[in-house]
Amino acid sequence: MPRSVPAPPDKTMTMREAIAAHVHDGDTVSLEGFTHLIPTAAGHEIIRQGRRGLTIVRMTADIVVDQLLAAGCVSKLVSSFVGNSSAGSLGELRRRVESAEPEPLEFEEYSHYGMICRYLAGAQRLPFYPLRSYAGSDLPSVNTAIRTVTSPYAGERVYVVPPVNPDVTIVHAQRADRAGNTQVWGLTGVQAEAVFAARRAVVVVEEIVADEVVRSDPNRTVIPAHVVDAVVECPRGAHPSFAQGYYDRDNAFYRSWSAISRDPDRLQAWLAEWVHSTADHAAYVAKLGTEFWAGLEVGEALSLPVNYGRRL
Amino acid sequence: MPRSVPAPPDKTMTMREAIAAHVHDGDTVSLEGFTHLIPTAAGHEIIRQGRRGLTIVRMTADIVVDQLLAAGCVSKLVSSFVGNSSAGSLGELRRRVESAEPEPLEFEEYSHYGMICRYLAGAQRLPFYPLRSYAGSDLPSVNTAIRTVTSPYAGERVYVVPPVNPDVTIVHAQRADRAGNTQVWGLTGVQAEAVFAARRAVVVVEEIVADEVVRSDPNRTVIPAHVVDAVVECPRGAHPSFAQGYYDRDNAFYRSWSAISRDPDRLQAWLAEWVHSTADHAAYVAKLGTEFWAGLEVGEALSLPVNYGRRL
Amino acid sequence: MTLRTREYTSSELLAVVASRELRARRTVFAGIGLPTLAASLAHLTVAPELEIVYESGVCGAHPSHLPETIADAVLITGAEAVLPMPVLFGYVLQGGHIDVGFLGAAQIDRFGNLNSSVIGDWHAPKVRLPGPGGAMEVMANSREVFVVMRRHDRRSFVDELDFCTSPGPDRALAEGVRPLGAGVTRVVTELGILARSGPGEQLRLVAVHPGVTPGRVRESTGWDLAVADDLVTVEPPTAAELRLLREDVDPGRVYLR
Amino acid sequence: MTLRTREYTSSELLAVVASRELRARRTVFAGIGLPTLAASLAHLTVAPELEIVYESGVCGAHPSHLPETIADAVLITGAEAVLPMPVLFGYVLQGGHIDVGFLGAAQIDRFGNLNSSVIGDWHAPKVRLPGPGGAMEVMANSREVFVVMRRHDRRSFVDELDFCTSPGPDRALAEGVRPLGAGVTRVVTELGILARSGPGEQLRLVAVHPGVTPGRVRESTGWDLAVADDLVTVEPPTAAELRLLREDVDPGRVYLR
Repeated sequence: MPRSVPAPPDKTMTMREAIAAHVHDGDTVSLEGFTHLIPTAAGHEIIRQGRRGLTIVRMTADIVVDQLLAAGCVSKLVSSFVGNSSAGSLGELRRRVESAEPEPLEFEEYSHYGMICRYLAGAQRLPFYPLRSYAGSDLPSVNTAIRTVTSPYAGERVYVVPPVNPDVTIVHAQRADRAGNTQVWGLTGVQAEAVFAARRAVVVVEEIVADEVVRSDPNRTVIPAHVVDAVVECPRGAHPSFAQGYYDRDNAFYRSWSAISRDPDRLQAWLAEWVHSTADHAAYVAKLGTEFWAGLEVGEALSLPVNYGRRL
Repeated sequence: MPRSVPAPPDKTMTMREAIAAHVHDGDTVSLEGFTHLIPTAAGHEIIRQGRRGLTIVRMTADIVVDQLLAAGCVSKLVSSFVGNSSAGSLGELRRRVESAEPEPLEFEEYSHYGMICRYLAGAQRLPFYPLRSYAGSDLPSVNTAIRTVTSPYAGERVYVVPPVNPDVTIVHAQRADRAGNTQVWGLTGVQAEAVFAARRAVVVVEEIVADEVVRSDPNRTVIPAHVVDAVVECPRGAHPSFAQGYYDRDNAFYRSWSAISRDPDRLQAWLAEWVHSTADHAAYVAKLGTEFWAGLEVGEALSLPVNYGRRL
Repeated sequence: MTLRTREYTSSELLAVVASRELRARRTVFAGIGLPTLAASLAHLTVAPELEIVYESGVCGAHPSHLPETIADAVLITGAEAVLPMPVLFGYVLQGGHIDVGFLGAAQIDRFGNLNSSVIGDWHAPKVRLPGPGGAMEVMANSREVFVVMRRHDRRSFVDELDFCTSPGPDRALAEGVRPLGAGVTRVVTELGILARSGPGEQLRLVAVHPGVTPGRVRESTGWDLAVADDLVTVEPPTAAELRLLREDVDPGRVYLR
Repeated sequence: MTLRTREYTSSELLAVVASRELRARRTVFAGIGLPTLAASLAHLTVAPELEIVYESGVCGAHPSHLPETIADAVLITGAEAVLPMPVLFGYVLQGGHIDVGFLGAAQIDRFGNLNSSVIGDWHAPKVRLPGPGGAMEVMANSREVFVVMRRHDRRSFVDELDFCTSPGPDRALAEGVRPLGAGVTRVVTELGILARSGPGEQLRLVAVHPGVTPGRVRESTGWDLAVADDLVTVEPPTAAELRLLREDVDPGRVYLR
């Protein structure tokens, strides 16, 4: 077999470059990660670069969405859960929805599986995706994108949702090679589907690793290189969420967000201090301090190896 | 957290017990494994126990299907590829289809993705599954289960296939714990979907391992215990196909099958010698001999470990 | 803080009562908090074969610490399986493999329909709540649903929902769609237990906690709540149940506040 | 066996000619045999960014030996990704990420429709062939399809297919369905190259191998084959191409028979 195969393409860039190149005003941007591996650092860079008029697609609209809303980046939200995890409320989101302050927010609501099915349809280039929920819910009455189809077999009616094909999907992962072969462990959520459904994809990782590391375990690759446009190395870029095996969740920050976000001035001051006044995520990490990060440190629990075999 | 959680259920049994308990005359039986991990030993035990009137569902109907046909177990086949890999023909299948000898075979034909979508619909309890192929093909004219649905969005027509819900799905895997948490690496095919779609599931493995082995890498578990009814330890049970990291494919046997199966007498003699005259798969393995197995031996190529982390 | 075994908190009572309802169940879809406590306790008592599945995709968790979210890192390390979301929601839940799903809500009506979206009008809500999450799917696809509500009052137990987020089977059937399960079959509250067996049936009061009268429950309920002829008083948590709960399930008293 | 660089086998010729057609392509869906050889050679020559995806789910294979099947163990060990089948067929292929799909067939017609099912009537075939496999999906979802046919005769290049297994876009459009791709755009045979750019267009003879006349190709084709005005003679394999093919791509001459 070829002894000198051409080197794989190098798609690495800085977060600043990746957001500048791939997130434009008015874009539909999917940010996925279910509690685990939330692409917070990417959200902060979108705020720093002052994007406007974005449609954010995210199953669990949580702190990073509240921050993007407060920074004025977002005109529309597509989501299935708008809360600060189980830790409380999103102040900015509630002001936008409950009293249109400081401006109204267009909101398109689905259930979790409705969102998953939209990504599945998007990834599979299907005109719709059928699912077994929604019958009897009031949700279809406030979201006309949720419709029904009659089965050509027993004739039963089933609800369907339309595909979503974001302009760009941004996900956070533990590691990738320079070409974009991305490996995730722990909760893998709906990240692969969100990437496949998108026109462009940015993968943010805790570390870029040697090709040999990825290639020692090809089943671990949940996103193959050919659907990735940019690879950004950004350690601790998922804070305050966690990266399995890298750092734990900052539960204290989640609990504090309800109070921070309840007061618009305090929320703006938080953004000024932690996002606008930090040059990049490395500065944000440094500002939190080594003692802080020591508190989120995790120990070792290594997977046992499997043998892929080698022809003798 | 609980210090003395009840022991997980032990679902291990012999192949003889598993086939006796879970495969009945007239059942719809899915046997999956795409080139890799084909459940041959299970097929042979079905032959030994003399099952009749089975509907076999298998994407790539290959040697094990030809053997089941020749043994008189099968009255209907649902498949998307009826050939001996790229190595030649299936003699018995061709006789059944081309000249109804020794008896006709009901044959329901799909494409690969049509079969995959039938499993997806079955696993997801959907009345149908849409896909982008079939338009313009003659296949819908000979298979009326392939129909169309009109999208409630842009109004385009799309083909759909119905779910398949086998009475039992049998798959082969590298390893599982006693409760049925099953880990597969290398090609994982459509095995998980076939198991989720089935009423009952039998998992045949190269080795049953300690719970701790499985639990060191939960992302490797592609089939969770709660959908598994029986776990059978049967080393080399995928021969002549291969088990990544355990033994290589017996390409010589694939090449020889065209000649064996072309002659009905030779095929029956083969079944008599290798299936009916072997008490179980251990006897079949022993009959092949240690020298033979040495020829399929593979070397070591271990995956690098990942850290799942431990709260400090 | 220690409690004598004849004393217990409201959380302990709810967890113990809910755990008993899981007798002989096989698979439960649990959220964090009381449902986790109830399921974990049931696993140690009335349902030794119970498998707990979390919305995040974790099956067969063996956590080193009590999880703070359904996606807590300690649920993943050492688990038997971690499934991608489309597999969890599509194959496990919609596939019909869940016996009991646990749900909470801001409002519940007499048929067990749930609202977790808004107080007021959806388009201009007085309070915007988190919304459906996976509750709609848990309701539509579990064989039965248990609801745990700490607060039992007329703001939560309503005659008419402000918005129906997660409909029970009666509402689905009215649209001509037949869901898999029975909908809400048990509601465990600070006052007692409401129950129904499935479509067409209203929730009835079947048990009260010691010291609670049926009249008080009816007053706290926003519809004309029927009381079972064979109404019973809930058996208080036993010493064994409380010991398991306090020493094994939640020794750090994360949820047993 | 050694061959001088000015001599080459029919397989080498087909592999080299097909490899050149992959210039500047990004993703190719390849079967085993000539397509693998062509794609591997193209990766070393005209398409350095080429990513080869196998029907088995392997992306970015780095095999230690030439694979004998699309699922050969040597394709998996050391690969960049191995995808489950629903991901490969649903997300990668139907998702529209494949530039060029390679197909073979027993019969092809003037629009590039393919038969791999039966010779004769489907219900009582003279010869039962393997059937669709994934060919129908490769045809419907790749941007374009290349066909490699060793044999160029009237039994394979037919006026009318016995059965249309994998329809090109013209047949799909006649049903009112618009597929993603152009269908078959290149057919490389032992006699030359047929080409079409997409729907509405018939295959035309655009190139012949050295020593082959257009008349011979037309005689070997079951329909009235049009010949391009700018018909060219195929440039024979260069020494560099043959060296790469023999020394790097298939040193064991598994497919270069």
